[in-house]
Amino acid sequence: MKILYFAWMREKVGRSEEILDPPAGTQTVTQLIDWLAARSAGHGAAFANRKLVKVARDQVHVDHAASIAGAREVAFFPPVTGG
Amino acid sequence: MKILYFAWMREKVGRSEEILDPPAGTQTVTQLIDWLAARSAGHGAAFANRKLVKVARDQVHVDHAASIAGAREVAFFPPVTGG
Amino acid sequence: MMVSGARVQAEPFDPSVELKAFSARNVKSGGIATFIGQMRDTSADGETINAMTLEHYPAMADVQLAELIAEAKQRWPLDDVRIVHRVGTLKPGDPIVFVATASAHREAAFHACEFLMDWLKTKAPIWKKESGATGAAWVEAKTDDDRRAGRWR
Amino acid sequence: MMVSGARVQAEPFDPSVELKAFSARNVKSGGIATFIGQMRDTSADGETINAMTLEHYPAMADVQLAELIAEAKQRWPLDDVRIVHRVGTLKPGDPIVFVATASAHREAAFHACEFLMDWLKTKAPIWKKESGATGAAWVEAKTDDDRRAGRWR
Repeated sequence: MKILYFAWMREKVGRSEEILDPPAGTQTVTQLIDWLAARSAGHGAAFANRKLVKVARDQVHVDHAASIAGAREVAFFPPVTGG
Repeated sequence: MKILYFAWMREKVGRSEEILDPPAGTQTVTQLIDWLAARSAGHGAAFANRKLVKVARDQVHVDHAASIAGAREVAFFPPVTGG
Repeated sequence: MMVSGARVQAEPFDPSVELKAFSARNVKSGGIATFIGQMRDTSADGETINAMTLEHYPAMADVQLAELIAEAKQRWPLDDVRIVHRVGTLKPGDPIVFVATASAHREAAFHACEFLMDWLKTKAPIWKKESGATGAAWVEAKTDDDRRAGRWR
Repeated sequence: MMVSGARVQAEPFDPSVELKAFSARNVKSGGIATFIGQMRDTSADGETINAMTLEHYPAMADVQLAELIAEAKQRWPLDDVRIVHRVGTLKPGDPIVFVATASAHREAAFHACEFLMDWLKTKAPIWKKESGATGAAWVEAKTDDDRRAGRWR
């Protein structure tokens, strides 16, 4: 599964993407975040305030309760500020 | 007093402006129209449907009941269609 | 003639040139809204139109446009306003009117631009005559334009 | 990349060139509304900003912008829509975004343009980082933008 990070989440994690294989039983976005947050201090900092973490599953906005079963790409980012 | 006509009112009257001296007692726009409408068949045609006649006294919109006392310029025209 | 940001002219104009000048004058504004009205090749009745002639009342147009811009600046926090309006004879596709507003706030820029267009349609002393295969006819005022302008009262 | 009228690009662009191309493609439309967002030289906190860097999520931006344009075309009778959005490093005064809508109806052109801007601000996966004398900071999302976007639901 490809994991992407943008803006200050990218900076805190220290990379823009990584290919990972979450453990069996990782079924929701929340469970994926639990697992990712424990990977490094940077990951922990990026996910420290989960209210600020927006998620896209295969380029579509989803909430933290959404399933990640079958997802090819999950992206994490702060609220958008374009336009 | 300068009288101006625009759009189809100009075409019906047959001129874009005329300098006229309305008779004493011509105090309102309505009275001015009464007098103008009798000047020629063209004037009569231009003022035939008075509901369509808009008026500006010295470049400011006024209604038919407005006074023309002291006016330098009175313009008659149909509803505007610019923009 | 130019009166405080408004210009009525018989010469053709290019909205992209107007926009370039307007943004160059307002580089510090966060947002610029513009509207361009173009001559359509069909009348409200669906007839094909070959040409349009716009007539205006110059002295009154200058007064009205200056007042209109002053009112927009009073209602919204605008950095700048520009109105260019064609008169004379136009062909289909020609720009008729260009309105631009600059503001730190995009909502102000949008709403002021829409307000200016609504009032140009209902207050500016300008009249359109369309020429088609069956002759020429003065365009009739739309009651829908009055309704739109009424929103701002 | 261009996806059905939308382009996100690292290269600078000139809104007046975009407008010229857009009106040339839409000479039969009665009205064109545009909005240009320009980089401001002060932050929301009033600090002087020297540069801004915009980052985006390309694959998702393409999907979102195509959906956004499709939704606008469904809501309003539009002849055409164009969105150009800068990414990369900008300096104050640089155009950030250009949105243009063409329609026979000026109300549709205006409202669709405003709708597109509101949704770009709240949905497009693009992030701004401002650099000033005291360092660089990611711009925080404005709740007011959410309120505006909420009007269209």
